[in-house]
Amino acid sequence: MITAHIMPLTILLPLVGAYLILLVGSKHRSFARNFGLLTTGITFAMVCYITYLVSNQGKMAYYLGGWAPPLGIELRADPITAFLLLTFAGVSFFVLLFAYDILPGEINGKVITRYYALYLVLLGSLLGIVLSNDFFNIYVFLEISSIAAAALVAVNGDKLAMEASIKYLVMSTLGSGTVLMGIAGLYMVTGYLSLDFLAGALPQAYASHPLTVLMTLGMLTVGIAVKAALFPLHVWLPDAHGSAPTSSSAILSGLVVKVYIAVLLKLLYRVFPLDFLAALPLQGSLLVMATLGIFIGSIMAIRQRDIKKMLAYSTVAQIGYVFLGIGLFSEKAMLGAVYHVFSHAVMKSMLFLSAGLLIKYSGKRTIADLSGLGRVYPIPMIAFSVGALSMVGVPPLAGFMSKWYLGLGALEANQLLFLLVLLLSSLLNGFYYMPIVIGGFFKKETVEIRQEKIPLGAQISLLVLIAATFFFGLFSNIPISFLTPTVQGIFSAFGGGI
Amino acid sequence: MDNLFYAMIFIIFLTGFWIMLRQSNLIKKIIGMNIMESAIFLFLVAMGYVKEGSAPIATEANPGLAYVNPLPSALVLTGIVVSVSVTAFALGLTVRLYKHYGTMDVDEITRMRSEEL
Amino acid sequence: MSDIIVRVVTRLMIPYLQLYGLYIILYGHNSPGGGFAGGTVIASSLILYVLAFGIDDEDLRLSPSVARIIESCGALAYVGIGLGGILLGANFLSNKAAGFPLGIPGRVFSGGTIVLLTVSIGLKVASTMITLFTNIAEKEGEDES
Amino acid sequence: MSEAVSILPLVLVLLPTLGTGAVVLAARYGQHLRSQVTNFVMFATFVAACWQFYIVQQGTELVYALEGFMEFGLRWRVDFVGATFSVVVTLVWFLATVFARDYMAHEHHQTRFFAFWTFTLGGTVGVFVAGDLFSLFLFFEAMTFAAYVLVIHEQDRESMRAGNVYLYLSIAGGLALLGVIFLLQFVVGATGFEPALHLIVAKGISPWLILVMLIGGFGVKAGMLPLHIWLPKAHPVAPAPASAVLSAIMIKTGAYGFLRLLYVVLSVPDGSALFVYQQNFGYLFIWIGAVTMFIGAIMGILNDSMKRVLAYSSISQMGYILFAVGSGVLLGSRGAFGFAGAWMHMINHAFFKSFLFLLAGAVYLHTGELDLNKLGGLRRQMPIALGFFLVAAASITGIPGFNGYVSKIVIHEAILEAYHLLHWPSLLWLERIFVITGGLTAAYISKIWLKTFFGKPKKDWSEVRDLNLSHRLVFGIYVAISLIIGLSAQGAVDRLVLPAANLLPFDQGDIAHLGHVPFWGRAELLSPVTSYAIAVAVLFLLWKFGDRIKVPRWLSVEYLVYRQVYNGFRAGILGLIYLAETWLPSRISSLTRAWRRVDQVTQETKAQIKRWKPPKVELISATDLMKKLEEARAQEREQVKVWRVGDGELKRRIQKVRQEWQEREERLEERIYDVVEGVPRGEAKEEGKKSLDERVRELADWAATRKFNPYWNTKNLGFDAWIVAIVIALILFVFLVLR
Repeated sequence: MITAHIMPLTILLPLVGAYLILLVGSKHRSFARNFGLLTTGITFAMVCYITYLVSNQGKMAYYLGGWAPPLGIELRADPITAFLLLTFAGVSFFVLLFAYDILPGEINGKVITRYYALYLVLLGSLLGIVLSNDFFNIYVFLEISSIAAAALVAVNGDKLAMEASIKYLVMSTLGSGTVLMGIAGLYMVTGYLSLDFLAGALPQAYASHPLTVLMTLGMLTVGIAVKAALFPLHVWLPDAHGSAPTSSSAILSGLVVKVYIAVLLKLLYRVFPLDFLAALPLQGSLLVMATLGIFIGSIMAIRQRDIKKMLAYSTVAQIGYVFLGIGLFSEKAMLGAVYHVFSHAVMKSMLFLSAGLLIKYSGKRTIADLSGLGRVYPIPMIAFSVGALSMVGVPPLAGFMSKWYLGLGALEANQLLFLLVLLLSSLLNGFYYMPIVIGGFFKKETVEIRQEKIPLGAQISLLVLIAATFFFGLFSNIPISFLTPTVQGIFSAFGGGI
Repeated sequence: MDNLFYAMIFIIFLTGFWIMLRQSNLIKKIIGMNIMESAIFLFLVAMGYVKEGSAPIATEANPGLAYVNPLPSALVLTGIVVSVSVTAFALGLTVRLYKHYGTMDVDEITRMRSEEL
Repeated sequence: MSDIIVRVVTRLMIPYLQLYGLYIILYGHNSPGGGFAGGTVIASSLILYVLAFGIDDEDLRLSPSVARIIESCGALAYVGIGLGGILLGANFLSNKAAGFPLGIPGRVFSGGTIVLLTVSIGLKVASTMITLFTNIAEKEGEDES
Repeated sequence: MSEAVSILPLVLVLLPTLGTGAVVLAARYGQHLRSQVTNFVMFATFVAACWQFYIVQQGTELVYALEGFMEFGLRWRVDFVGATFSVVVTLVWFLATVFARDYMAHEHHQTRFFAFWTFTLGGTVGVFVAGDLFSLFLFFEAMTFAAYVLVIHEQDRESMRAGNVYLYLSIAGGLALLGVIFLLQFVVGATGFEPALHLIVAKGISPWLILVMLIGGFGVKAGMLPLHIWLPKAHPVAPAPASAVLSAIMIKTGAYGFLRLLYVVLSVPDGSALFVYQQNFGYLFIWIGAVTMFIGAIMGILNDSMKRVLAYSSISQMGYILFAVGSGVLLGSRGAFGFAGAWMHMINHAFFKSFLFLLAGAVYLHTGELDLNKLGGLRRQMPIALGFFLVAAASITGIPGFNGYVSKIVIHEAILEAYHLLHWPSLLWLERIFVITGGLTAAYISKIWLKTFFGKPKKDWSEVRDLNLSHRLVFGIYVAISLIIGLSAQGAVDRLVLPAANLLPFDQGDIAHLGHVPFWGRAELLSPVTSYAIAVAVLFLLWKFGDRIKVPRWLSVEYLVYRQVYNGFRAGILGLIYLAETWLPSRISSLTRAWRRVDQVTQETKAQIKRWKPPKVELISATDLMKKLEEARAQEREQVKVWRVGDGELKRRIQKVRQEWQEREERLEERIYDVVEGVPRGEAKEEGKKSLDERVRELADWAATRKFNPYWNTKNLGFDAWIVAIVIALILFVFLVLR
């Protein structure tokens, strides 16, 4: 029974968990922590099971209520989906494990229950977006995720976070309004919302209403770009990610931004045919924006003094990489983009978590004040260093592999320039990450450091993330061979997967 | 005539968009947000409308008549729920911000913040 | 807010508003309406009450904690009905396929699980609206969303 | 040449890598055990390398592959070149370890040092036994990052800065190398050492792109001009054993990379249409080598710190190697001499440079001084050290009978051979640069031992003792190696060079000719005389006019090139940021309008600061400041009045806001008092204002007397850029006119 219904159950579990926490947890605070962790853990296990099933049978489809598309809502899992699911569920589980003992010290005790509920709602909506094969369903989950994410920023109720949160909310509503308009346009010209049917009906619709289809594509892309913080539309990101509590920053920067990229992947590679896209100026503009985003994000990160702001700007740059991979329209670049979604999720959440710990123990947020912490707190500093080196693209870490595929993709697409962009930006990454690593291990302390014991959950989750960074760098052939057939399918014939 | 309708919707959409971007008062921003979303809902409803169609309710009396496409209405309903919750959340945040800063003007808030830092 | 006319009219309106909301919820599958619309109407009746009598009136006010519990229960009931489909051997949220009786079109108890779903949605929406309203209206909001 | 699968290369890499763990573990049980374990690991690695050399020398290539490591697999392939250099690496490392035991005894962080020391060996030896470019890159990066810890061992300001320059240049170099790997992987589908030039051209990628990336990648490590700037900073600050292996071994990885890539990957058969590429590459490399060796030597002469001179000497000697590499590549299959010269000099330089650095370390260990101007007259206290120093100096200057002589003669033969085959006049000029550089080498080396051991003692050296037994043993081994290679010059060439040259498709006549290099010919034997004649002249000039040579910092490469590039890049990006963060959002969103205002204020303030001239300074007085504050307050009150329309609730809020304003005002005042330190905060306002006024005036006076020139305060590096400019002009001249 579980096997057949695993997909809806996976989405439902966190949502149900959230409401149970709200129901019970307002009285018993530790219930929220334990139950939240348990729910995410089970979700992670279920996602693992989905991945196992997908690796056995290729694709899975599920019709809600037994209604087949185009009328009903369809859930769909294929290797890329499963990989993204695994990323999202896994990282959010370890972030929550990290937060188990850290969070109560960081936010107001009253809102812990609410925090966990929001977190689970966010997780459920992320999984929902990835699994949905229907545009309207995607839209609903998108909205849920953006409200939950904005609430996760503001949950603590301090001024800066609330201001960042409302900025985030306004921008992301702007984005989702545009997306909804685009979806409505698609529905108008084709009469379908299901991705497969849309893909089938689009060529004809383009023949009859070319302008509408173009506008629709533009609106969808721009709307998603706002939410995913593509370069000129990224203005909300540094504030929102920089002022949220540690675990919120980790999941926002690591996962939430990525889920919109998953939507864009679905849109570009499943709905619109490749030759259709190739005829548009979309590729050029995506690439230019991605490149600018990479450079400007990096330079802005170099200019930051606040470590969390720096990490947030680094996310802008890394999103640029993913858009680069998407915009190159080549097999290897696509692999690289998907792999970077994963590796960046792991690395960035690790960086945010370890930075959060370091901030907690030094009491300061500026980079200069983190000096010498590596000697007192080796595990967070090592985690930070591993994440930083992986960001720079040092083999054999996971970040290297995604850059490797992006670079090969650039060559495959005959765009030598972007290989150079990739290399140069890695150097810039080095410029803002290495000083922290160096300072952390080899410089003298500038502030008085509290000697405290790092909670076990935090240690475990950091160690697991470190191990994952190494594992998916050293044995990248496992996920890559899992993903390759699907990606090849996309590029050899239209209608492959995602 | 149909196109005129869509043009109007687009104008409303842009109006909302413009208000949302240009106004520095948070409440006005939220109003703009709602205007923009209303435009989208209008668009969806207009799309599903069938001339002289009846309500899409299955009774024995009207088995085969032309009826209005129910799917866009369902979408609108969902969209309204979403927009209500976004609005409520934004209003809640605005109230909180007002409590902290004594103003609802974003520029003003930013100025105060930069002064404090 | 101490206008006697408002108070009297409100007092008169509220039962009808609530009845109307209930009607919209229960006939959601037979006529225009449904859980969301009905829930909003019910919530608006309570909001009207608060507007007329002030937020500090303790008599009729739905306390936030109760509202929150109803909210959670509504959502959970929805999911529970959906899971019922799975338990009966069909897909999530399935209706006829899972063997729910469809009944005669036009009656209240027709359309299988749809009635139950609209009711749970109505509960959820009404309580959520009230929670949101009290959150915004209260002097010291405890928490948002 | 047969192949054999063997885990020996893997063992060679794993021994030091895992040995790191053993060292760290052993350190828990005391220093003694740790040094024993370190010595043992080093010795074991050396033995393994010797064993490997023994097998390979019989004509077998050892291969090993770890498939499934990062998708590509990690590949080892050891031919004669790799095996020989592994022995050199492990031997030098072992000797330096033995030396380090006494040297490091009084240092801090010893365990960290020895752990990374051991780990660096793993990476370095890995470079020489790697089977393809990707594996080489992995080991290369491991070595780079591990060596960083050795560079910054002192952890003082200078070494941290040197470490930063080293690290960032290395990362940049690593990325350039990664670019080569990308292109090779794309073109060939693998990164093995196979000829690929024709494939690259067929794919439509310019080979020059690969060459530029290659120069970026290996050139940084090889200390090639103008990528050398990390080297004279990093090598002097590291502890002596570390600088010995950095200078002797690590920079060889760059040369080794060029050897593999230029002679194999970017090579074509003779007569191919693409040979012109190879020829141009070779010609470019000869020039790079010539410039590097010449400027390195000049800078060596002009510097006064012993280790810094030796670091510049390393640059200069790497110039020799690149010079030889270039002259070999230029001639294609006739380039056996160039290859032989580069290869022989790599080995020789590894020995004598580590010898020199360890000697410098020994001097430092006993005297605590490295500045040549403060040393002097040590010949009575350290006669044995002087003896060793003279041997090392003889080696590096190419006195017959010592090892440097062998390779210098071969390199000289190589450039002459190039001239005889091609008859380009520029090659003769290059030969002259080579000879002159030999003279400069003699000059700076003589300067070191003259200034250290002779002349008047500048300090009381009576406490100084001579080398202890273990150091004498280490240096004795160096002397033996130097003499063995130097005295049996032809034998060394036959044993070490010919098997290596046979790996490549060189002309058999040339190889036969290599078996009869005229080492003991008259002209060759007299070459040191020329060198020392130049040296004497240079030293005389230096003694006479040395004080007057003062070079401003802005002539250095760092200032002229790197900083300008960085500034330009930063300015461009800042412009983009302005567009992205300020201009664009302000156009699309009023949320950001206020940011623009903040930025404007910042810009204006910056402009004001820029316009601000020290003599005409006018600071606002504190009373005026207070007045302005009052005005601002009045304005704010007006704003507060606007809200005074609602009922009690609103009133309450206004109260609250007012309270906040008051608090903010207080904070602002506090800040004003903080600006001028020393003003008592809690005292009466009037008095505070008065003293504030005085303080402000004082500050203004102080500011008026102060000169601001940001560039004058920084330390000067040297005038190498000046020479670079001249040499570039020369090159242009030669290219345009002579060729």
